[in-house]
Order: sequence, then structure tokens, then C-alpha cells
Amino acid sequence: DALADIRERGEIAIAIDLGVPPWGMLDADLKPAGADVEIATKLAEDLGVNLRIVEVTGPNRVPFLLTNKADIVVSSFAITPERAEVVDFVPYSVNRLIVFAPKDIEMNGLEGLAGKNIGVVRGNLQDTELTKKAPESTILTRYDDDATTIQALLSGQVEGMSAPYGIYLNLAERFPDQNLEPKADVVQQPLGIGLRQNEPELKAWLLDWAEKSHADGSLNEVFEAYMGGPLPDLTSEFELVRASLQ
Amino acid sequence: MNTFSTGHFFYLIEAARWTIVLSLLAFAGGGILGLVLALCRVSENRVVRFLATIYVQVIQGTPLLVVLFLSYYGLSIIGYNIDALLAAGFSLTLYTAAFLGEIWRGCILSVPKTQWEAANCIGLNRAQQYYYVVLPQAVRIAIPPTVGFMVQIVKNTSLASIIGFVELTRAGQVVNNSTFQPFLTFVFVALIYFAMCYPLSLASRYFERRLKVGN
Amino acid sequence: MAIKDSPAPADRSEPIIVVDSVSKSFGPVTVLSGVSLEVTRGSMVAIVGRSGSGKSTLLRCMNALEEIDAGTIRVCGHNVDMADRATVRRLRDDVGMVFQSYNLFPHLTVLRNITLALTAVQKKSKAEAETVARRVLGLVGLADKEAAYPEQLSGGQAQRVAIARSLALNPKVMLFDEVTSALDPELTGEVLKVMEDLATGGMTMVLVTHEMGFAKRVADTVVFMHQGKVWEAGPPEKIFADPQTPELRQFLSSGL
Amino acid sequence: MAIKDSPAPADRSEPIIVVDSVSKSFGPVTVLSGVSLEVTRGSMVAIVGRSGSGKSTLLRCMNALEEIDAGTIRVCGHNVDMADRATVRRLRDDVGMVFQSYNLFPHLTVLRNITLALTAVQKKSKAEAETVARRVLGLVGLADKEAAYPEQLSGGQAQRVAIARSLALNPKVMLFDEVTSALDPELTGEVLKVMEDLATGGMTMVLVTHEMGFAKRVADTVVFMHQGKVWEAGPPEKIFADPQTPELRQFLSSGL
Amino acid sequence: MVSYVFNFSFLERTWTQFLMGAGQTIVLAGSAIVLGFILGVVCAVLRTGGGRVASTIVGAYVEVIRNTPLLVQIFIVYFGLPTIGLRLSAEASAIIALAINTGAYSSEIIRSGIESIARGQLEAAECLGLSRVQVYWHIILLPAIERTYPALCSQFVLLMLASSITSQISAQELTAEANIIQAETFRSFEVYLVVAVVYLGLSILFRAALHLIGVLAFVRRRRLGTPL
Ligand SMILES: Nc1ncnc2c1ncn2[C@@H]1O[C@H](COP(=O)(O)OP(=O)(O)OP(=O)(O)O)[C@@H](O)[C@H]1O
Ligand SMILES: Nc1ncnc2c1ncn2[C@@H]1O[C@H](COP(=O)(O)OP(=O)(O)OP(=O)(O)O)[C@@H](O)[C@H]1O
Ligand SMILES: [Mg+2]
Ligand SMILES: [Mg+2]
Repeated sequence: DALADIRERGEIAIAIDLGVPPWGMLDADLKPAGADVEIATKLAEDLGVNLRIVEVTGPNRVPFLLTNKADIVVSSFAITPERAEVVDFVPYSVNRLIVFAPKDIEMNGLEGLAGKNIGVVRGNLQDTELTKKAPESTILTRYDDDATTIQALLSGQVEGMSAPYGIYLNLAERFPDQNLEPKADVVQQPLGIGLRQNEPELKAWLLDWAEKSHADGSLNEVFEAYMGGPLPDLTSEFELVRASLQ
Repeated sequence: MNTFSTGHFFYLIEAARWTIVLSLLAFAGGGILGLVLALCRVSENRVVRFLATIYVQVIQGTPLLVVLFLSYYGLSIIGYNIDALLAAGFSLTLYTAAFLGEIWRGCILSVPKTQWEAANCIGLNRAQQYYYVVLPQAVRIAIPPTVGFMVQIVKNTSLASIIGFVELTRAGQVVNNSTFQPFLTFVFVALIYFAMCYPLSLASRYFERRLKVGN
Repeated sequence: MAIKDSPAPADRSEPIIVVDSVSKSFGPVTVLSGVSLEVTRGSMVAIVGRSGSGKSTLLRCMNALEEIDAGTIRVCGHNVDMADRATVRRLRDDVGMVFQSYNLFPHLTVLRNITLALTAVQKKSKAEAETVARRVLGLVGLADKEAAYPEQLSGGQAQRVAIARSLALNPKVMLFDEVTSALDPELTGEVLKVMEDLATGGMTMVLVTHEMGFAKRVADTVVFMHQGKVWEAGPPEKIFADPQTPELRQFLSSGL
Repeated sequence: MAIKDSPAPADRSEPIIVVDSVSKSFGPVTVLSGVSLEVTRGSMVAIVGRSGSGKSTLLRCMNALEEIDAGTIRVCGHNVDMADRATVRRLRDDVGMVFQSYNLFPHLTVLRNITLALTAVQKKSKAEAETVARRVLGLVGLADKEAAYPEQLSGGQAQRVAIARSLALNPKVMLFDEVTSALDPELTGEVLKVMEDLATGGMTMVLVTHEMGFAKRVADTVVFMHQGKVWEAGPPEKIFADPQTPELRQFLSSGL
Repeated sequence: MVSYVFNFSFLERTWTQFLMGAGQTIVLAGSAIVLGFILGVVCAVLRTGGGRVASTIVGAYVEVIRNTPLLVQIFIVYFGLPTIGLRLSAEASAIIALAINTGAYSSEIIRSGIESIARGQLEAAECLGLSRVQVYWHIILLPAIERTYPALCSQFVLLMLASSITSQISAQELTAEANIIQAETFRSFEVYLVVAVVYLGLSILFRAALHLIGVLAFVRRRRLGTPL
């Protein structure tokens, strides 16, 4: 029983990738910061244990979890059916993915991407979604992380890029001379706290916690601070998980 | 989002300590095992030679990333939880030895056959032939490729980020992702790597020059 | 083979090297075909013959540096067989060899070239080894070159170092391959004196040479090799004065 | 130096090699001190002397392989100076050299060792070059070894390939360093004949040797070097029959 | 003990992707090896016999490239060149960066081979009248490369493995494909095992090819039966 273990230890190890702003990053004082960090901090507080952040990277989030090197993962995990075969999820946020580009580039809506070269993070949700939804003639150029993709946009290797709305806000503020603007909505995907399968107690606790935090607006508060908009309703997602618990 | 500051610079420097620790582990372990391997590869015993060849083929053919991954998580999965540092040291040793062993084998073979014969004829045993006659001559030709590989090791320790080490390259990525100033960030990363690797190159030149005496 | 009278007490008539029907090819090239030879303890045998007749190869076979295809070789009681490493090692303690191409160790000084085996194999102390080395260097007239590296030596000096390196080990049998080829007459004479002393002391020597004067003067027995065979053998007076085969006659007639 | 009468038309008394007061040291070791020497076109000069007396070094200086410390050397009208690369290249077209240690190219076959310079320098076609190479290989008795690699050769064979390699280029001046040291008397005789033919054809030859018989028979002039100096020089009859210095007397007396 | 059930069923859908990735890696690494080797030879020659200026320039090139991370070099080619108006595709940038990188390492390896050639060899060649270029071409290079061939081969295999890093600038190759599959399925262990096997296969392939080239190029070793 992982939950009991955590309580007994008085500490929860949460895996967070600190290289994916605005979810996880370093602040000006080089302290962990970002939406995931705040949520993890709150989670630990509510559980009444100390928080230990385990720094992970995109590719080793799952191995860390599966080999007991972290108790849970709060690291902008998009929930997909394939992934759900390997780990369990408790929804806590959503990822609103858009395509943005400089103003002078003509592209409106997903159809407007035809023939355009768009940068995405390889294997991330925007990659899979755009592969499905964008017109045939769209060129998707895949990079390893957001920072590289941004660099590709700035250096003109791609015409536009797809990323979470929060990143767009950041960039627009930081590089005003690029005249970036949103061009198309891609998808809104629920994000989940990842945990090992067959841990019903922990899963139940996390679900209760998420529902409560969702209801009292604390999840929304964090979301608005980083993503520049309100957190959409997650009730239906919670119900799906609740159903799987029975 | 914040901008690149001296704080970030020191964060990089601090991460570089891991790079150094991991490199030293690789040099020490890989150097010793690599020498054994090189000797096995030129051994007169067929079985020894064959086993060493298999080892070199397999380890050289597998990306270090995969070796690291399997020795850390793979062992965990089958029930052995090992320390990350141990896993890194183990993987880097295996990997470094395979390459150094192969480089050194070439150098050993480049010593003319007549030198072996002369050493043999004055009664030196196999170990003595290596120690007194062959290795000193092989070392000279071995220095540049060895150092060349060692500086690659220093940089390849960055792959240890897969098992959780925040070493120089990973720290650079984190800083870059927080500041979105890739050129500045990576120029500093490159400079720190240069500061760690260049002394190796200098040492190599020094030893090359010294060993030239009497050759 | 001929026996030289000398003060050494050992049984001089017993053969210390026995080569029996030895054959050897390199791929399609047959280099030795059915060579048989006996060398008695303390004697000095000179092997002569045309270039390419297999002299160096025969010497190398005696010292287990080449695998033989057929026949047997016994040296100092050891059955020479490259595959048998233990025997080969014991063989090396008894046999010294000087190569046609010297094969000095380029990374070691002249002195170290000589002391190496003394300290590493014979376990002499450094001081002891250097005393021995300086003595043999003196014998070959190179006392002043002990600190030089091989590439700083002239041809004749390198050859003398190679000789000194083997002499220092004081083996029972010495194999010399064209050991005076780079020496001027004066030095040749000196090296010869050294060899004669060694033979008197009981050392057995086999030397390949193409200087007939040298062979005539030093050898108890002269072996003439031709096309990988022992064509004629006997005491020098007989070989040089009364050659039996036209090949040997032709070989000798062209001498300058 | 002595002039040999021959059918070639060129002015035979004009010196083709002029060595003037040449000195040379390796660090503290003085190897040549004030050597002067003239060699006339088409003559054959033998340099003799003790091991280490500077014979090889003198030859190497003539061919711009060693920097000289003082003095001048002119060969075939070229001022020999290692620093002047253009002249050195022209010098090399006129001068051939055979090394004491052969220096064959180990990665090339015997044939290719010889044809290399013919095709690369003299721009002969491959077929032409091979014809020349086979002819000189025949001259030194190695027609059957053209496909072998240097490490497959016996000492004497390697030496003959080195000779053939230089001969093939047909230079105006040939420098031979102990070129018959690994040859048996019969072969020495053959190589000698080749040399005499070349001299008759007008080639100038300087050879270092320690076989006095050879020097006596082939040379127009014999130069005796001692301690880095030209000690005595003159026609062989005079040098061998009537040595002027005790050093030369001693050197000759020890001959076998 | 963690209970983990291995599941390779994703291979059914994705094996073509792995295969394609392997093919792309072969092209990428193969081209970079050829270019890098040529660059390495040229640099080694300039370093040892090209005069002061050339040797200083090559020396600086070697030190800068060897002592900085490959990733930075790739970024500079891919993101830096556009600022001076030269925009290359990811694959072209990757090949150029990898070739420049390998060139530096191979040039050092070959240089050590060149410097191990005995002086007598050079003297003999010069005495035959060969020009400097000819001496390098006929006498020095082949034996130098032959002597250092094992080290060169190791370097080339390293390059093949290092080419995985180019996925970062969107070059298509094996690791890139594997990352996609892993992100989709979360089957990290299985994907890593498959990747390991594919890379192992590739490296055996590369080694075999390099060995074959060695056997063809070094005629003497082949004839004398000396092992490579
Ligand atoms: N590179 C060098 N460094 C130092 N000393 C050298 C070097 N080369 C030659 N010498 C010394 O110069 C002297 C003359 O050498 P050289 O090779 O000219 O002799 P040589 O007359 O050809 O002798 P030999 O008949 O033995 O070949 C020798 O004492 C040798 O030790
Ligand atoms: N490794 C080898 N491979 C092929 N043939 C070889 C090899 N070594 C020697 N030979 C050949 O064997 C023959 C005998 O060689 P060996 O060296 O015994 O001659 P030698 O009598 O010592 O001649 P020299 O007086 O010229 O030194 C030669 O024809 C030579 O070409
Ligand atoms: Mg021989
Ligand atoms: Mg000499």
C-alpha cells in the first residue's frame, strides 16, 4: 500500500520535469517553480507529509515511477488510452494546445496550416494531434523540447509552432518584436497525475484530493496564474476515473 | 520566465561537478578494464580472444544511453535496486573499456613483430615482453586516440541524465528551458566543457613530446 | 661434428643441437627441405650459402621463432616446438640470438637494451646488471655509447650492441645471423677474438656468414646450404680446399 | 681524383661532387670535422674506415638528408642545402641512394617499390615502368620475387631490392651505403659487375664499404675516414700497398 | 521487487518505423563518416606537413571541436547559420555537424599514425625524388591509416551512435522514431531493448562494412594474413 508507506515515511517523492515551462522550470533564484511544482507542493501539504521533488526528464518520467524511484509523477502528463495501459492517471489539469506564428504569416485555423512548416515537440500531444488533424500538406518538424522548437521558430527554420497556450503567452511577452499571435486551436487534453497501477488506496486519495481542489478553485488558481485563462471543467474526467476504481 | 544571470552560471558550474565525478569514474574503471581487454584481444588463447571480441562488439554496438538505462532501471525491474552512481560508474566502465581496449589493441599490434621476437629471444616472458618492450612503444601511438576518446567521455557523461543526474548538459537544458536563451546558455555550457577537456589535450601534447625522446 | 680441444670438462662429443629432417615452407615457397644437422657442445659451426638459401630460416627454427612443417629439432635437451610454451621459455634461457636486422629496442638506451634481460629474467640487481653490461660493451668497443638510443648509432655500432645484448646473458648456445656484416675488418677481428674466447669457455656457436675468410678462420665445421638443403658439410680445410659439388665450387670461386 | 677512361663523351675531369670543409655534430658528438673531397664524373670512389667514423653521415650530407654545420657541398651543380627545398628536389632527380638499412616500403610489393618513383616522378607509364623494374630485378637476380612484400625477403634479397630500386631511376650519381654487406661472395661479384657496367656508362658512384677486397677491385679512389676526417685518399694500389698513417696501417692489418 | 509485465505488442504496429529509423541512421552516419574521414585525412596532412599557418589553423579547429559538446556544434550549424542567411535542412545540418566533429577526431588519430612512420621511410622516398605530396600519398597515408584503423573504426561506430543526438534538431533517425513510439506507448523498457538491439545490429553492420573496406584497402595484410 503506497499511501500507507508515504504516510509512514512522512515524505512523498514527486517526479517533476523542471525543463518544461510553464509546468516545471527554475525561477530567478534557481528554485523549482511552475504550475506542476505549485500543485505538488499543495498536494504534499494536504497529505501532511514533506515534499521531495525528484528531477526527471521527459523520457525517464515513467521509468522513475515504475521502478519505485518516485511515488507519483506530476509532470504535464497527457492522458491517453495507450499510456493508461502502463500507468494510472488522476486528472488535475488540462493542456490547451494552440498553433502560433508571427502576425505576417497567413494561416487561419487548422486548414490554414496547409503547406506550412510547423514545429512540434516530438511525440508530445501536439505532435500526435496535428498529425491527425492538420491538412495533408502540413509539414511537421519535430524537436526534442519546447526550447529547441522555439529556437527553430525564432531562427526561421519553421514558420509556426504548436505549444501550450502558456508558452505562447510567455513568448509573446518576451519577444514582442516577433509579433506572435495564436493561429489555431489544436486540442484541449486533460493532464494526469501518474501513479503505479494496482494502488487503489493512493488512487482513491488522489482522486478525492483532486476533486476537492478542483471544487474549491485552488487548481484553477494555479492554472490561471500560468496559463492566462480559466481551467476548464474536469468533472467528467473525474467520473471516468471514479468508475474505474469500482 | 527569467533571463540568464550569474545565478544560472553557478548552477551550471555546480552541475559540472557531476560531469567531473562521472568522468573520473569512467577513466578509472574503463582504463583498467580496457587494458585487460586489449591484452585479451591479442591473447594467444582463442577462447579468451573470442570472449573479448564478443564483449567489444556488444558494448561498442549499444548506445551508452541504453546501457545506462538498462543497468539502472532494468536491474530495478528484476528486483535489484542499485544506486544511481553505482549504475553510472558500472555503465561508463563497461562502455569506456570497450572503446579503449579496441584502441589499445590496434596500438599493440602496430609494434613490429621483430620486436616481439627479440624480446622473446632474450628470455622475457609474455608479461615482461608487454611491460618492457611492447607497451612502451605502443603508448606513443596510443596517446592521441586515447585522449581523443577521453574528451568524448567527458561529454558523453551527459547521457547519465537519463538516470537522474543533473550534470552539465542537463543543467544547460533546464536553464535554457527557463530562460529561452539557448545561445547564451549553450555557449557557457560549451565553455565549461572546454575548460574541462582542454587540459586533457594539453597533457596529451606534453606526453607525446616527452615520449618522443629516443624514438 | 669436429671437436675442438679445450680446457672445459663437459662431455664434448655429445650433440647439443640435433636437427633432424626438418622441412619448412612459407605458403608455396619451400625454404627448408629435409635439413639434418648435429652440433656438438662447445663447437663453432658456420653456415654459408647463397642469399635466400634458408640460412636465417634454419636459425629461426632452432630458436622456435618459426613453426616447422616436418622433422624434429632438439636444442640443449629441449624439444623445440613453438606450441609448447613452457619448453620454449626454458629454451630461451639456454639460447641467445643475434638477428640479421639487429632488432634493438628503440625506446631504450643502449645500456638498458642490455641490462633489461639481466634484471628482468636473470633477476640480477641493477648495479650488477650494469657492471655486466659495461663489460660486454667494452668487449665490443662501445663503452662510450651506453647512453645513446639505437637511432643515434651507426650501422656497425647497432650491430655490436645487438651482439653485446646476447653475450651479456651468457647462454649455452649462441645463434649469430650475419653478425659481422656491418663491421669493418678491424672490428670483425675483435669480435672474432671475443667469440674464440667464448668457445674456449664452452659456449656453442652457430653463425651464418657470407664472409668466407671469417668462416675459414673461426669455424670447426662449415655447412654449405643450397636450395633449402644441407649440400655439403665438413671441417673448413676440407670444404674450402676440396669442394665436392659443382654448386659449392661455383659459390667459392666467385670470392673476391 | 682518378679518372677512368671510358667511351662517354662528357668532360671527365670536371668534379661532379665537391665537398668543402664540411663539419657536422649531433649535439656534443662531432661526427664530421672539416671533410673535403672531390669526385670526378664517372669515377667510382670507395669510402672505408672504422665503424662510427662518419661514413654514412658524409653520404647523408651529400644527399641533403642531414643539415651541415659548416662548409659547402655541391653535387651535380646543385648547392646542397636542406633548407632550399626546390634545389633539394632537383638534386634528388640526379642522385640515387641505397641505405645501409634498406628502407624498403613495407606496404608495397617488390615490384611496386621499384616502379613507384618511375611512375610518380619520371611519369613513365605503368607498363614501361614495370619493364624497367623487371629488367633491374633480373640484374640483381630477383626476377621471381616481384610479388613478394619486403617482410617476406631474406636479408640479401632485401638489400638487392634496395639496389634495384635506385638503379631503376638511372641517376647521374649513386651513393651506396654498405651495399653488399648482406650479400654472399657470388652475389657480390654479380652486383659488382653491374656497377662496373654503370661506371662505364658514365655514372658516378660513391660507396661506403668495409670489404677491402671489394674496394680494391672496384674503386678508382679509396678514401679512408678516421674520427670524422678524411685521413688518407688515393688510388687503391697506393692506399692498400703503401699506407702513410699508422691508423690506416692498423686498420688494414687486421683484415682476415 | 517491482512487478512489471513486458509487452512487445507495439512492435506489430511500429516495426516499419524502427526499420525506417535504422535506414535513416545509416544514411546520416554513412555520409558523415565518408565526409569526416576525408576531412580528417586532409587535416592530418596539413597538421603534420602543411606549414606553420595551416598547422595552427587545423590545431585550433581540432581543439575547439574536440573539447566542446556535439550538441552545441549541431545547434550552431542548424540555428546559427540561418542568421547569416544559410538555411539548411535538419538532415544536411546534421551531416555537416557530424562530419566536422568526426573530422577533428579522425585527424588526431591519423596524425598519430603519420608520426609513427619511421624516418628512414621518408628519407628513402625523398631520395627517390618523390615530391612532398607524393610522399604523403604513396608512403605515409596508407600505412598510417592501416596502423590506426582499429581506432578509426571505433570512432566511426561512436559517430554512428552519436548521430542519435541529431534528433534534437528534428533530423529523422532511429532515436527520433524510438522517442515517438515511446511517447505514444510509454513502453520505455521495451522500446529501449528494441533500440539496443537495432543499434547493435547497425553497429555490427558498420563494423562488418569497415572491416571489408579494410581488407580491400590493405592488400598486404590480406596477402600476408596479418589480422586487421
Ligand atoms: N642521430 C644521431 N644522434 C647522435 N649521434 C649520431 C646520430 N647519428 C649518428 N651518430 C653518431 O655519429 C657517428 C658516425 O655515425 P655514422 O653512421 O656516420 O658512422 P659510420 O662510419 O657509417 O659507421 P658504420 O660503419 O658503423 O656504419 C657515430 O658515432 C654515431 O653514434
Ligand atoms: N615470411 C616469409 N614469407 C614468405 N617467404 C619467406 C618468408 N621469410 C623468408 N622467405 C623466403 O625464404 C627464403 C629463405 O629465406 P632466408 O631468410 O632463410 O634466407 P637466407 O639464407 O638467410 O638469405 P640471406 O643470406 O639473404 O639472408 C627466401 O627466398 C625468402 O624469400
Ligand atoms: Mg638471412
Ligand atoms: Mg654507416
